[in-house]
Amino acid sequence: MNPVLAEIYSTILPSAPFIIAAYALMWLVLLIYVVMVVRGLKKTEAQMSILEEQVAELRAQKH
Amino acid sequence: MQAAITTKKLSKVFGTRKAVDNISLEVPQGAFLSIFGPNGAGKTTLLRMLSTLSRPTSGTAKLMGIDLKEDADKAREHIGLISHNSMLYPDLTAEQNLLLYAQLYGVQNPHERVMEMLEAVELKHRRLDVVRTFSRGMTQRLSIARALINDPDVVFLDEPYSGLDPHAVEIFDELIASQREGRTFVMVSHDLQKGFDMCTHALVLARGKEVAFGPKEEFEFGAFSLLYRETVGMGVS
Amino acid sequence: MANAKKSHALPEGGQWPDAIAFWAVLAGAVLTTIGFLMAFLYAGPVNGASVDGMPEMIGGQMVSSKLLLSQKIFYFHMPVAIVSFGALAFAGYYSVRFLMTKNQRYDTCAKVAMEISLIFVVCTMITGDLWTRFEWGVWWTWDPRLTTYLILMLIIIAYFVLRGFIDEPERRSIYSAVVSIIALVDVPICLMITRMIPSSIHPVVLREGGMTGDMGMTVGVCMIGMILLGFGMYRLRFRQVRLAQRVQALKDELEEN
Amino acid sequence: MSVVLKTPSTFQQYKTLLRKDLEQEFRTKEMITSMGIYALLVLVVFGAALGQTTQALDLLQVSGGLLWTLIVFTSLLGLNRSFNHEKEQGCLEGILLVPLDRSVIFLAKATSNILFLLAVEVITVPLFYFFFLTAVTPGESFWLLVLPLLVGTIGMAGIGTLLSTITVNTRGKDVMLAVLFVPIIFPLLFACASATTAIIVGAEGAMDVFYPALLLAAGYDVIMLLLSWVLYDFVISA
Repeated sequence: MNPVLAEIYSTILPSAPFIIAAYALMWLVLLIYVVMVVRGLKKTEAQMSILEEQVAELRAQKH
Repeated sequence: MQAAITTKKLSKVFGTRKAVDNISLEVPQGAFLSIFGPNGAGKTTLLRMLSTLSRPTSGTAKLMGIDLKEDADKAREHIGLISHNSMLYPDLTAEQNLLLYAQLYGVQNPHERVMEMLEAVELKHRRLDVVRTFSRGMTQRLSIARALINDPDVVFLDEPYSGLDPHAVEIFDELIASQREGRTFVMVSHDLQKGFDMCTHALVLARGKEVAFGPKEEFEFGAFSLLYRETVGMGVS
Repeated sequence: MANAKKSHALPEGGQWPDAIAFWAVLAGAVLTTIGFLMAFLYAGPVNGASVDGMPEMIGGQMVSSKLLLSQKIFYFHMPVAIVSFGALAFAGYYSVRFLMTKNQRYDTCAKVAMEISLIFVVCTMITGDLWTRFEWGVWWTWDPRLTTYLILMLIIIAYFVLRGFIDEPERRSIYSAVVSIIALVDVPICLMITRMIPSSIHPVVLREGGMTGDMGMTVGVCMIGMILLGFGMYRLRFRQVRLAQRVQALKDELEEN
Repeated sequence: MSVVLKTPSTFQQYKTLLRKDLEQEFRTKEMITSMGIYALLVLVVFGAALGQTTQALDLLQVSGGLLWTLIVFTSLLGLNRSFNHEKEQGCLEGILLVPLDRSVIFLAKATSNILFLLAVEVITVPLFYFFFLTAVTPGESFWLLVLPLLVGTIGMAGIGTLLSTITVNTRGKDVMLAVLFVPIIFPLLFACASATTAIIVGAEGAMDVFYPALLLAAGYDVIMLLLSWVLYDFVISA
């Protein structure tokens, strides 16, 4: 690896951690957000089913 | 003779709560409408809509034949509002306050009109004093002068008696009586007896819905207060 | 879209867009990973500072300057930034619609669009800041682009703080609509002003020279991937919020009668 | 007894509302004294902060930024209090009951805020010069800094009026105003600070930084004031 070639590649190694950190962090942020939304969706759907039961009960009492 | 106020299916929704729900009524000119109902029945919301301070969610409302949704500004010339807060600048003198509103309404020869109103509410001798130094009764009287500065055809009263001692209430009633001819009044008050005595038409609201509406003759006071107890019961449950 | 014929329409989720929301997220994820791979394998490295000494023959090309890996962040940095601006524009559009029609549905759309914009601005800040750290050796410089994204992030945070401080739904949505419209006008001005005033202290390093074919392709793929991802997340979040509102409305209805 | 109403022109409404604000201020002098004293205190804090730097710190470079920090925080204080009188006795509703174009309220209130801020600046800027710039020799045409001051004040007080109308009836109102005000006003602040610093330092390239910055700041003012004018009706009657 003659010096010129070495210099050509000189910035690759030191910059690697930053590149990895950039992509990883960004991917993480997006993932966390999607997970939070999906979990919220599940919770609301659960509430919805409870409500539906309550409505069914009410309707049953009415007749 | 055109009705002072006509509303059709007037509603106001805050988020999912229907504060006022499909109110339709007609108030002839010169009438005195008292609105009764428990807290949260929508009395003040209805009053604020009729006095163009808040926009209705649905339905129509006409004041002196002017539609409040399309032409609110034109309707405002005919409106006066007296409420428990005086809408007067505490750091301006009585005269400056009235002059301010007179000029904003575009009253011709405003100084004359201001003097006339100050005389009517017997505050002419205090016209150069700052409103902050006025007593509650005097402030309320000045507030009447402010509300009548543009000679409105419809005057709204939003619990005007709160904080007034009996003597101030007496003077207040005299003033209202003296300014009565040719004007329509709409009052929201918790004082059942007083509201019933002064009114020519009564409206009872509960949870935004109209429970009873009609000229006073239709109600005998005893039956009326009974009806009111029921609505209060229904409203608060 | 929403049929308001019912006496009082319950807040309901979107119609056709929801069906494709899931696929959009999937497609977005797939495309961005392809873009990620292309960035490293397919697109050629960018030339950095020139090397003193004889040019070397690498992969059929005469190379005479340092090959930069850090430039690879650009492939995700630019799409993410564009999507964050796009989401802000959407929020502004829905806010205008809300002010015209006072329909709460548009207020929810604006809120969700702002959320998406915030998420993507955070991503932009991360990638941009790391690139600055390596490229100029400092964690933060008042470089026009970075400052603009910082201001965008601060305004969106202010938007949500404002929403938190008001309880009345009607007043809250009017005020947030106004703030979001102001943000939509303010941020481009911020970008323009910070860029056009020659800041004497620090020369603006503009390296994005021409893009070769393969680089353009990679950016394109990443771009489409990010847009799909953004849209999909928007619809997903929108459905979740609307469902929560619907549940709340049903609860109120049940309590009443 | 009957009264004839002639709807006054917008300019008359504007004059009446402005006179109301000025009359109130002459009587109480509340805004000017509180903002003036506050500005003085900020100067004292600057003095303490920079006291120990001896000559190492070149005050010339820093004073432009200091001056604008002073103006931002003083205007924040003034804007927070600008709607107190309206809210105190529900006077805002009294004004809303009058048949007038709501944006006139914005114009009148913005003008009064601008005038109060300018009045405070007339006192504090010379004081600032006295405290910080007498030790060093600023560029010869440094008096030109009056221009960015004027453009900046109009911008800040104008947009600030709209923002203070929003935050006046939210909880935690003064924090809320700062949180909204600083990011939105950043471009104007950046442009004015650069212009002021350039003119105070008076280096040879100062003019071709000063004029573009001033122009951009003026552009910002025009766009944002128009936007505030359009949006004000929604905000005030919310």
